[in-house]
Amino acid sequence: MLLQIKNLKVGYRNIEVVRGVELNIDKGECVGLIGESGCGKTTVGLSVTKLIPERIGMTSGEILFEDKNILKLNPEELRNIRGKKISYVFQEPFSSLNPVFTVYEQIREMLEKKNNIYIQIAEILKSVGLEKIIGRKNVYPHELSGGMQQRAMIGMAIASKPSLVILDEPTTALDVTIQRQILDLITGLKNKMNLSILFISHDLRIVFSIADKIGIMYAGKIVEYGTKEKIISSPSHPYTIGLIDSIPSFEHRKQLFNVIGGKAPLFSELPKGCKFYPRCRFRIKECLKKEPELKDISADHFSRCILTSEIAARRLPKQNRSI
Amino acid sequence: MKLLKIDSLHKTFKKHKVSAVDGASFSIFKGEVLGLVGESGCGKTTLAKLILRLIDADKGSIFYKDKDLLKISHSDMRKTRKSLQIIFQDPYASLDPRMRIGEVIEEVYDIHKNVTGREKKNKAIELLETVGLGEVYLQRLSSELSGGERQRVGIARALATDPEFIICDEPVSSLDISIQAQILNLLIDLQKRKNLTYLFISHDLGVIGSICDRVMVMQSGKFVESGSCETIFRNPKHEYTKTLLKSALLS
Amino acid sequence: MGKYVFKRIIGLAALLLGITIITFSVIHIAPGRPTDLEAQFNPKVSMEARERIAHLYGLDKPLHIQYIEWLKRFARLDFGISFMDSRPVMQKILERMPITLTIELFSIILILLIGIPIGVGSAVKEGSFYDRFMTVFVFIGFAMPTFWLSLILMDFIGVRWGILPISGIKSLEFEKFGNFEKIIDMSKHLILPVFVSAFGGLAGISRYMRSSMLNVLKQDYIRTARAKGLREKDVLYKHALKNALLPVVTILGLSVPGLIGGSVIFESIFSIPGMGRLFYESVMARDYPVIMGVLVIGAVLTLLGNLLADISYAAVDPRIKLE
Amino acid sequence: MNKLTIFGICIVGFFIIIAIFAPIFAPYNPGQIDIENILTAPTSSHIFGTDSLGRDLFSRMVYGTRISLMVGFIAVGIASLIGIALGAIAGYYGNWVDGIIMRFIDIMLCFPTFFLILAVIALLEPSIINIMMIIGATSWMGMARLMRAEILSLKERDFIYAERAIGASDFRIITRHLIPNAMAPVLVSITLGIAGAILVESSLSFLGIGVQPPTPSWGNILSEGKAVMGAGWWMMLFPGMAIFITVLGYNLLGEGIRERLLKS
Repeated sequence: MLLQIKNLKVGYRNIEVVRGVELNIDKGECVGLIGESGCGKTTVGLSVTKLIPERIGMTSGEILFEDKNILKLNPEELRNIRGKKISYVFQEPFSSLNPVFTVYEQIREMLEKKNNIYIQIAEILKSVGLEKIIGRKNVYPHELSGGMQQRAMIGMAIASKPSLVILDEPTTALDVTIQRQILDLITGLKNKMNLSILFISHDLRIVFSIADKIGIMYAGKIVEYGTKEKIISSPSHPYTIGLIDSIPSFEHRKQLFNVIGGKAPLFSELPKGCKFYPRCRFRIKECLKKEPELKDISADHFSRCILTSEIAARRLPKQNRSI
Repeated sequence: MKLLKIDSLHKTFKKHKVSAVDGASFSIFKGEVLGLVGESGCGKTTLAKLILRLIDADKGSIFYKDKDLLKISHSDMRKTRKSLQIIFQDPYASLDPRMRIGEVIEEVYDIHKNVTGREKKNKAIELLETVGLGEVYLQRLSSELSGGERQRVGIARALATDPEFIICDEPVSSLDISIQAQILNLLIDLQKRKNLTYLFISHDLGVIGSICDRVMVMQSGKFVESGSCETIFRNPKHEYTKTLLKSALLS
Repeated sequence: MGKYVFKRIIGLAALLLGITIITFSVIHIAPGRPTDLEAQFNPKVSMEARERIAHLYGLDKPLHIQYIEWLKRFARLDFGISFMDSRPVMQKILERMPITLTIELFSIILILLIGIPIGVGSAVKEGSFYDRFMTVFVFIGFAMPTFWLSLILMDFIGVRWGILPISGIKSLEFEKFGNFEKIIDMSKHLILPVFVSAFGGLAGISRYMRSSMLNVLKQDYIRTARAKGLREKDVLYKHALKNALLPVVTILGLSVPGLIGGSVIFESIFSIPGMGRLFYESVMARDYPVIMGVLVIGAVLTLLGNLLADISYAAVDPRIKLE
Repeated sequence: MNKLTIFGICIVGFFIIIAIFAPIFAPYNPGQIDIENILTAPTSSHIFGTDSLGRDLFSRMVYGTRISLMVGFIAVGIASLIGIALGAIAGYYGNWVDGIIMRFIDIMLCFPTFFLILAVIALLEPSIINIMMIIGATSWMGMARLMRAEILSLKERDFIYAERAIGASDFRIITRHLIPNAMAPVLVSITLGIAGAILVESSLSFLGIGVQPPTPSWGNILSEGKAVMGAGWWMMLFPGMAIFITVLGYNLLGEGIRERLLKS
């Protein structure tokens, strides 16, 4: 196992927003982490290399990367992992690139071997589809389009041949056509370099198209986890079912079933028992007793719901379920 | 019946030089949901604002019930606005942060001076209930509301003038998926109940496909293809429409 | 670049015209005529003589003609003759300007050398004892009236302890000194004025630098820099500092009029024969040609300061295209 | 709330109370000359000492508070009226209206303000009313720029388009929605402006071209103090402290408002 996240908890000012997350990523595997805004998914991603400053966030649990607990490393050891073994691509390419340094300079910073730098950079640019700016050492980020900026970010992320790349909503800020190109680029790089990927997104369609395994987060915990096929064919947590059935599409026009009512709770006012209880269509009194544990449904498929077996049967029918 | 007939509408912003909307001509029929899909910067939001005369068009005409909206006087236009409303994309920018929800809705009646006193409050409560919020929201500030709740307030404000036509400008694209479904259901429901006509703008083909009767595809200020939802989704003609469909991960 | 500078200079010419109009209006729309005063200096001047003076200055002509004639002379840098000692105004100003500019230059250097590190340090250690201490210091700097500070320094350092001279820019026996001693002597005289002149600006720049740096540290690209595994030193002093310094350039340009305006106070307290004191003396004596001359020159110096700031900003910020 | 802000509010409140109730706080008539007691150091009967005409310094300081605060408030009042109006008009109407107003501001900003104030005072008589008007007329540019910038960004926000869509008039949009939402940074600027105006007034009075004796102001008391430097430290200490503390109070208050309003 390349990365094991065990019982990760992160709190901002006494309010826990990641409340015990477990997640494993194998070599060459793409794990998708789905959740709506404010569910803690970005915090999980940042915690992997301790990018949340200690004075802002309290982190506990274990993050084992190549059998070392990252949370226990000193700053120097952390630096040797960040960018070198684990790298990031963030949501907004424009604000994530430093506006006053050239693209060349920002890629150069990632290179460990300082010989033949321009050849190295040219290769990186080529591998992310930025042939256009090879040799143009004075190009600044603002001179590139959004899609090209994101390519540059990806170039930086793979420059030192990391084993894990964490992509936090990498296509959300982009237009659909560009989105598709970037996803194709990521898939290509993953296969070529045997990368492991943690893909964080709110968009189920995108995650379904790229991930091997998927975790669904709600209120700071993973509520369902499984292979893509299992999640798509037999979602077992009421939240997952609601999300999947909420995807609008031409195939089921003007009738969205199983829509989740209400809104996500604030972390400061979490309900007792199952955190999804107030919005759940399948709820029973039992659910209020205590927060359910993740339990096995089948091989590689877990759900944090006490009713899992009955739910699938009670899911409302949909004529043409496309996904 | 044609509700709105738009003919060769043009708009160029001085700053950008290229046309934001370049000769848009189309009609909207009473009671339909007309979709407008395109990527960011293609001019779809500009088109929405032009139709309601929120910004001035360079040339063209917009006929609503035999009146050219671009030629009528300001006071006439203000009266006409009651029938033509808009719901915006960003629920965080579309409500005055200093106003309470009650004030947001009651202001509509203040401006049109058609409802007064106690009645105003009752109407506001009724509207809030229509959009799935209750009386408790009257005293709330918009900053205390979640994105979905704000969007509901935006819908209530648009309904306050009892319009027959509403432009929905990306009303769900900044919402979480579960909230997005709630709002889409609400919009569909309202449209059926009140026999409203929508111009529904979105970059998301899934959303467009789920709600619209007809679709127009826009690219750099121009329409490249339009037709019934069925035709566009099953049998697209234009290259750009095909790319969009392929990229939209619907398959 | 050349084209940009050219465009700016055309813009400046328009501003300059505005400056002359305002200066001229301020002087001529107010009640009382300049000749009233000249006559006051010499009560024996008869009505006839007064009219002759009025004619000499063109004061019997309509205002717009007067303005145009003044403008024509201004274009030749001829501001007329001082009422007080009948010397050309331009000559008087040129005599005084170097002293004021020297003091301002030194205080700007002092402001930058001390203010920027203070601000950066406060931002980097936000909330620390150092930061809080500096915040208090900065507020004291803002609130300290220049003239009071000057008086206190004069009283203690000059009068009571006799460490530094408190009046003028050179000692009485200056001419007898050798070159090196001359420099030492003048420096000693300049220490207090430069310090006083810099004091308020110091607070301003360090506060500005602090908030600029804090703002930059919140940006996404700083998170990127950390995620890249750069040394904290490089994150702060390469990626953050360059961005944070940019707006300071503009602020520096904007602070020129304040500095020049402030010269009136400390130059009259420390009896320094600079532009500020010249202006004060001519105001007290209602020496109109000098007042107009200094006003225009002061504004022109500000214009030049702003131009310099804008050009350097455009030169260092890659996002500004020089067209 | 931040401790420094509370400190600022206390200072501001303290001096406002002193100014309002000056006759109650002042033990003597501020103009009462006492040749027997010139330049006495602070004692129990004259807690701040006396000046070179034997007048009670404490009483003069108390009345000086009135002058300083009045000049500060009214000057900034004038400046904010001009600034808010011009800024709002420039921002909302744009085009040539904006062009003219902005060029005018650029020109005004080129003058070292203190020079301009001195020049105008030289022409008019240095009365308190003139001083307030001149400070007001030369310090509105920053507020106008802030107001304009805020309005420029606000008017492209959807809630303003929504107002137009429901048929609101320009006047309603500007006065009810744009200006109130744009006020936060202007309010900070107003608070800091009061501190600035008090500083300018006292500088002018110190230079002898501001508030004219015998009317007491902190600046002209300090100027008299300079004349007796070494013989009457209290004449330099107390007025200087008063100016310093007042200005500090408004600055702290301004910073507090900035943190509260702009960070939310």
